[in-house]
Amino acid sequence: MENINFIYPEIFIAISILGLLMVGVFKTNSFNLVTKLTSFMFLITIPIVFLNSTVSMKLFSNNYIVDELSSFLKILILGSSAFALFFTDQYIKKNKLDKFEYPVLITTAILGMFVMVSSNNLIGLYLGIELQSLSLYVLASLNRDSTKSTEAGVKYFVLGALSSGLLLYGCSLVYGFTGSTNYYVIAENFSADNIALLFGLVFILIGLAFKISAVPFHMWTPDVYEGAPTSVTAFFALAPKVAGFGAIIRILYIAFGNVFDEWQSILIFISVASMILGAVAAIGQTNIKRLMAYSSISHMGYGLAGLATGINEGVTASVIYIFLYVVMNIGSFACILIMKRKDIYLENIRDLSGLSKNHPLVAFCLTVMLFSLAGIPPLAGFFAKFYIFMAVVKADLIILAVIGLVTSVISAFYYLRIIKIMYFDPEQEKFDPISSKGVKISLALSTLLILFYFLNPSILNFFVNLASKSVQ
Amino acid sequence: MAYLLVFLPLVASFIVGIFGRFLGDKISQLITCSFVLISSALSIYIFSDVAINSNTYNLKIFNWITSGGLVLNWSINIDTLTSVMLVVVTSVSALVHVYSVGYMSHDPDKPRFMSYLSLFTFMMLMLVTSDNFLQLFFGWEGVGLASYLLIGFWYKKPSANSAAIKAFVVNRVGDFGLAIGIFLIFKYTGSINFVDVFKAIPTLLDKNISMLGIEASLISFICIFLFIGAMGKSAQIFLHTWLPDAMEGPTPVSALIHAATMVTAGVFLVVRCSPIFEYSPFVLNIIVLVGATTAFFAGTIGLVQNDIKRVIAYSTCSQLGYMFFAAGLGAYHIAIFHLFTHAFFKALLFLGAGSVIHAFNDEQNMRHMGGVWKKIPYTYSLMIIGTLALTGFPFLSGFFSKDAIIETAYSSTSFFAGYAVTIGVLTAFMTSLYSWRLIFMTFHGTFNNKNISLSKVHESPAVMLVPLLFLALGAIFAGYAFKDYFIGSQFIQFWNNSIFFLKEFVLHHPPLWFLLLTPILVLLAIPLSYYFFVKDKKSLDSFIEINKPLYNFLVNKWYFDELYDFLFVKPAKKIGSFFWKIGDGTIIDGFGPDGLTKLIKSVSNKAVQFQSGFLYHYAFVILIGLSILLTYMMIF
Amino acid sequence: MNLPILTIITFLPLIGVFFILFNKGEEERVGKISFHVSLLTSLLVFVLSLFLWFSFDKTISSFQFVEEKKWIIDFVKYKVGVDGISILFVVLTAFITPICIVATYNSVKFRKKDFFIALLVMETMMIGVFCSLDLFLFYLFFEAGLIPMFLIIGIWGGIRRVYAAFKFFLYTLLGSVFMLIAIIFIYMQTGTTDVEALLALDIPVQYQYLLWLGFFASFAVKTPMWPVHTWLPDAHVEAPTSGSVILAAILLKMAGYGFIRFSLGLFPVASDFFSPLVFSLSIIAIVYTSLVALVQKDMKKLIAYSSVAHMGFVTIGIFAFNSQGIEGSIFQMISHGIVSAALFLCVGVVYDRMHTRQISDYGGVSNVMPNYAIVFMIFILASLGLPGTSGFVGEILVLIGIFKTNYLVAFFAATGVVLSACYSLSLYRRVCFGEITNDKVKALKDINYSEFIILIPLLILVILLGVYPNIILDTISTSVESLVSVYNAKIATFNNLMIK
Amino acid sequence: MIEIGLTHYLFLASIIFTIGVIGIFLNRKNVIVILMSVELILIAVNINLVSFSVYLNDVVGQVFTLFVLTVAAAEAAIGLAILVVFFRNKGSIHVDDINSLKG
Amino acid sequence: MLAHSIIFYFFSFITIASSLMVIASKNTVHAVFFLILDFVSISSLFIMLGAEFLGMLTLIVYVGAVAVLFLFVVMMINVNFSELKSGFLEYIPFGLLIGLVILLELGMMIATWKYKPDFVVSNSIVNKTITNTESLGLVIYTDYIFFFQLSGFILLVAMIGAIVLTFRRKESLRRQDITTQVSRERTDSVELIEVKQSEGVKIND
Repeated sequence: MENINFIYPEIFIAISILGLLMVGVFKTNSFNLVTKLTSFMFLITIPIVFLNSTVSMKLFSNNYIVDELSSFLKILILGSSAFALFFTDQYIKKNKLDKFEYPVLITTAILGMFVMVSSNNLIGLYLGIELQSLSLYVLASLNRDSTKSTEAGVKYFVLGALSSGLLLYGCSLVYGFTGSTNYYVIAENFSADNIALLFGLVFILIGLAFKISAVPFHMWTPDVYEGAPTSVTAFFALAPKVAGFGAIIRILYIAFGNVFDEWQSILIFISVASMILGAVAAIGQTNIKRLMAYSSISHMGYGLAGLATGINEGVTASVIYIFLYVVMNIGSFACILIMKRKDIYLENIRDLSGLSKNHPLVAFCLTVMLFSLAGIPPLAGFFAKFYIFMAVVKADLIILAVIGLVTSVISAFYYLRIIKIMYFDPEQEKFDPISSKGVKISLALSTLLILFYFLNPSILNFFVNLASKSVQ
Repeated sequence: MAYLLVFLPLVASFIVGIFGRFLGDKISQLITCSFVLISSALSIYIFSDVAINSNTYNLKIFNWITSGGLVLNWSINIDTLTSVMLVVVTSVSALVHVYSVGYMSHDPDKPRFMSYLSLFTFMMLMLVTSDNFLQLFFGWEGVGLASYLLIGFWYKKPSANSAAIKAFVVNRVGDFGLAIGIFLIFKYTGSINFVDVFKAIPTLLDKNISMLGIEASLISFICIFLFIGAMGKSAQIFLHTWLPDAMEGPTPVSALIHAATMVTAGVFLVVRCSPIFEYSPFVLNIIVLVGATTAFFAGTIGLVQNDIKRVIAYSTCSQLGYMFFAAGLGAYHIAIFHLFTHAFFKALLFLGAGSVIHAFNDEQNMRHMGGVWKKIPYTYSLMIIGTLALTGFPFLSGFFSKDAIIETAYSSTSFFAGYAVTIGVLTAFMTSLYSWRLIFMTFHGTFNNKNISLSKVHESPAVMLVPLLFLALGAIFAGYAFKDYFIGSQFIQFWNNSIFFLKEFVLHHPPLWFLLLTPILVLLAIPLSYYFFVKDKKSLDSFIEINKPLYNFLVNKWYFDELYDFLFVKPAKKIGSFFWKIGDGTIIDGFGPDGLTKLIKSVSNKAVQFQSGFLYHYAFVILIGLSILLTYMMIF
Repeated sequence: MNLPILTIITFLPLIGVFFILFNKGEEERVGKISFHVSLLTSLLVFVLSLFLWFSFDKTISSFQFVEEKKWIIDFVKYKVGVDGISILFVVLTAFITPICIVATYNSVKFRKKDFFIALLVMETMMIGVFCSLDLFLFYLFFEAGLIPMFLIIGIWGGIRRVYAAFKFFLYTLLGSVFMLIAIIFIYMQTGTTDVEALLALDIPVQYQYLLWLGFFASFAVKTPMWPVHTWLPDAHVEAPTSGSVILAAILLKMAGYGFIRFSLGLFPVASDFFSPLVFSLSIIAIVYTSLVALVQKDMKKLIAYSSVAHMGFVTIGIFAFNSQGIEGSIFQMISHGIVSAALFLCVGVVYDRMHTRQISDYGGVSNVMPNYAIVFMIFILASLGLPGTSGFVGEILVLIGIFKTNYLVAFFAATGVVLSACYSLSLYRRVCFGEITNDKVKALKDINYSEFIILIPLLILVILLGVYPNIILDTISTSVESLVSVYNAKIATFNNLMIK
Repeated sequence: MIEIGLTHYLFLASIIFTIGVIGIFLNRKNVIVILMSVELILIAVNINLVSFSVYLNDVVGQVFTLFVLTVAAAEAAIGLAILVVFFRNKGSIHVDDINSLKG
Repeated sequence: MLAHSIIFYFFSFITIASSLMVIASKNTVHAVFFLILDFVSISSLFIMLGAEFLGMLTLIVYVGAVAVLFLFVVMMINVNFSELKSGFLEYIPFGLLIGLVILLELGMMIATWKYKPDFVVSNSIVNKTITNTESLGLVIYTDYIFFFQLSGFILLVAMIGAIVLTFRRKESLRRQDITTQVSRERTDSVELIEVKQSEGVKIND
């Protein structure tokens, strides 16, 4: 029990959840207060996590691990969630979502994500995923008077339940044929000639791929992104992906580390499919949230491509990719939250028409984001892709690199289309003035980071390298 | 001095071209005329200096291109050949400048015209004074440019514009050959300076190369390509089509460029490169063949043309043919001599024609002239002199040079010599025939013009007639005066190594009957044409009626224009359109960017349809994915 | 050299951007201030680049003014430097940009501030491409230039600007990604992306072929070579005048520069192996696009197609592998940079007045715009390679060079010379000559002061370079000679190996 | 066949799992049935886990099952809550009606 | 042994049959009942296996909570059964194919599997001397305490979720407001009025 301090962040969050609930229940109209407290709590948790960021500690008989990787991802999760709360305040109020459960559910989801990235045990993984997912199901249908929102909830829930069923089946197989749910023991007892274990691996991978919406387990993504309230969508696009990646890295590289050859081809398949579908299907979209969904699908493809290399550089590249992906999405969603006319939030890409004249600064920021998402140098998104392809080429997967780069060209097409609409098309009525400080600050910060990342593009590598070494 | 000589016209052109509109017509004309006159005076001085003192020299202006082994300079190279050309160029040019003052008096763009003329003069000087092939090429294309500008001087006339472009493009085809020749020379000799090249050529005699599937000696290839260049510039058959059309330009231009100077550049090139050509008897034969054929062919067309300038143009073509076959027979000096004399009388003819046109208020069709010899006596008499000189009337300048050529042909042992003699004599007869036809149709017979009454036809002003006078003097005396220098017994000393003879040039004097044959034919032609074109036109008409196909063939200039239009112009445009619409539009874009975009969009639509919104479809996809992966794991 | 002059030259325009960015207020005033600031910046860059040129040591072939800093740890350095080959492109870029800025002042009517920003960013990227001595840095600048150009075409372009901008962007991007893979692969094989180190190194022959193709994909699109040239006419036609100028004058040159520096320098064996491919594509480009140019109805499209043909000469010259060819190519690129820029400016002059680019709408322009006609004529002549203009020197050197290697290629290429006369002159004739048929033409005013100002330097350069090309040839010769000798040595060793 | 071993239980589990999978394909009218199919899959999982646990002589499998039970209950609660909310909006839980989001 | 087999096959048959009925029955209510039957037979199997705690738990949680919840919702949401039938078989071939593939593969997997005894020994070997429940407790509250707590949070989320989604404050309903009740003071509700004689009190209501 002397190691309890290493799970202080989790304990702190758990206690906060209860505390926040209390506040929420006993104080009427407590949304503002709870939100503030939650943000504050996130801010406090970050340094707590940071304190443990340089240690590697195994807890609960090796079932829970706190190391550089988990700390890095946890900070990323916290940071992105803080932004997701921070810049959506106006939106939430306008759409009557200002229930105190909102921040509480986000916090419980975060607790689940923490467990996902730290767990070294299939049980922990499953529980983490479920804690996260259950919160997200509720969040997706939070706007309970809206058909779209509840439909998104239904779809997300049904498919999510199915995918956890598959994940569980995989867990049961792996458990049965290795005799343990602990990753280390699994790794020791895993033999590649046992087909049952490989099946278990497939089932588990499917469950995780569903969570990060990789093709062909992505079908929920566009619908849920569109249907859920924008504030929730923004959150969906950020933290869960980080957690999903954390879980995948840990299970693949620790539990299944010595059957790399077996899962590499699966991962390549999923990655290629995601890149292609994400790039192709986004082209005809008119709803910007839907488009972001497809965009995130293709980005997950790139992230997985890094993992498919099976080398340290690949993991590093993937983690950096996820980091920059999160930053870019913060910026993009901040822009989406600006799309408001006469107090009604808009989601159609057409509504951006002529933005560059009415709101040149916003248009500039969004342009930076989009070019970065498309991977055009010298913006950060380019470096993210670049590191991925470095690793991919190093692992002799040149075909994968070629496919990835070609799809990045295809996906550039729809990013460019948005830029075209903003810059080349005739102007429309102005958007409402941006009253939310959160949006402004998030947008400014993310734009600056993306824009000037090239000044020191290796700034993250050191930390992330350290982190990715911890799973080797 | 040579600097002054060469660059004065450029300076004049430059000043007038840029500031002409501010200086006004008078000053512009003054500047250009005086500058070119000065340089013509200088050229005469240099000619005498070179001819008498054998004072050849090479002035390096500055280094032009240095690239790897390629080093060449802007330079002024003076030797006998150059000095002869200088005299021809500057003097004719000066006279044309002066003449233009009068001829262009009604034109609003006088400074521009004068500027172009001076520019041309400069380019021509660069051409003749070059000590390397590339500067020669510079001048070569430069005169082409000036010719283009001057032909298209009346840019409002569509015909003038197309003629100008045609001239430039056809010349470029020739230049293409010249350029290839230069490349060959550089590739194998490592230099394109005349001196070095000529030194290196004898070492390359045995070298055979294969190009375009043909294997032949290197020298032949070089020569043939150089000759193609010469053909383009000198309007030899196949590349002649631009010259008659070039008559769309103002008449002084025709006189200067398309009679006296530029078109002779081809001859100059062959003569200048005599150290190369001499080693390729094969190409020399071809030159004879082409030259003779051109002489004949242009003569036949000249017989039936009705445009006064075109007649003279075909005559020029024909005379250039003479020069070429002279050169091809190895009689370079005679070719140059003919060039020299031809410059005077042909310029005279052109300017005279210009004077006639002027008199008729810009009428060029001979059918609408006639019966005015009394109204414009000076022009008439000067034209007569020109015609006599051209036809080789005894003891006028044309007589000496042309007969020398025919004699050379007679005495030559060349393969095509017999052909050349026959053609030479026949063409001399034709020349006389059409020249007199021109005179008779223009000045005699009945007055046929409907636009202007006979009384309004007027003599040209003095400023036009004086240059004519000078040229007439040249036409009469140049042959006799310079015969000894150019082709006389001392010609080797005179040319002073600027022309290379592999074997000693000997001229066997032909028998007397042959010497008399040509003058007799020429004289015979005068009454003949008088009969046909003045006296009894009906018999001519019936003659034409009988030989209608032949007549049409000749009137339509052997259908060369139509042939080229069919072979090159139309296909080029069709292929261009095809490449553009089908090649770029349908194939490249259709299968490339546009096609890909379409494909991706349709795939995108499919993918989006897949996202049907139905929950169970989504579940299917997951389960199908599962079964695929499981099967994959099972099998592999 | 303590002063990081190359970095200053490269990034100075961005400082200009910074100043422009913080201008607010009335559109008119902001446009004016932006104009002055950007003009000042670009002129400063030009002066600095001239200074660079003068202090450049022509007698040594190695890179000069080299700066090196750590950038991406353990991997990529920020390394810039110039040699005889690249310095002139830097100067050219610095020279063309102020001209574009001045030209913009008249032709761009709205959002001037943004336009100047885009132009200056563009300048940084372009100079960066020519300066960078690291493959990765090169790629970065090479690609980044797409963004401002995309916006320039898309915002200020013509009717089909969206199509053109997309085509330009995606085409180029698709080409370049292969180069990126090749760069990564090179790094994996050799452990460095430093150009200087790579040039000294021998990349294993078995890799060279694919790597060469990777680079080729990018450069071929950018050059553009047949059959991936179709973006160029569209981009040119739709781009605003100064966009076309930048595109023609500099962007296309990046590829030629890339061929010389990377294809030849890094993969000599592959270059040798693939030269027939380049030759055939270039010949097709020359003949094909010349014929296409012949039937064009749009002025800019005609010039665009002629650019493709001219760039065909450049690629041919480069792959002639001798000093005349390569020097000719460089010269041709610089000359084409000036001439095509000038031609587009000339088209822009009448376009600003008439708002049509259809050749048939013009005719008889010389009647009302005599000065314009003269200037236009000179550039047309330079474009068709008349001796005495800069166009000639490049073409003739290329042809001389290639004739040494492969006479047949020279043969076909030379037909381009004839064809270029056809389409150039017919363009000129249809625009400037003839009677005035369109009433609008009658009302045209001759070129004004500012147009004069921008055309005159180009005019002078065209003539100067034609008459005294050694200004350029002097600078490049040492570097080219050493490039050629290194190349030949590498090929020789390879052949020896093959024989053994 | 007589001797009941682990494999029997595993086969039973796989059969139920397959039935669950087929159930998803089979019934397209009612979301609840799909949910019940998912429950079938969970049953299969539980059988697997418990039988493994017993045959491995390792109690963790049963612990896992316990957690699965817990989660299943929670999942059912939330899932049905979401269904109810959806039903309130739409007046139906037919699968065919859940398709306002697509494309 | 035989008894064991017979019981196993019996319950297996019921399990499979009722599973089939779950997915095949027309009436959703029936389906839920078959699901319950399924749970019951499974729990019997568990008990047979010796996992009696889980067997009981399955009954309590699945039957008592989950299935009832299903039933509740099914009843609440009035499903039109007549529509259920249409399109029933549309995807059946496809579903059977996929199901068959999966079943075949799983079967092969199980059939080819050989038990490997050389496992690394995990730390939770069942102690035969203590009961199933006790041994579970020994593991859950030590190594898995963290996850156990987490499952508590999952239930909490379920609760929050269910409330936040379905709970509606209806204004027409009277509710107990504890705060008002507690903070109620005498002065708020009781008023002392001096009643004048023979006038009565007017209660303003």
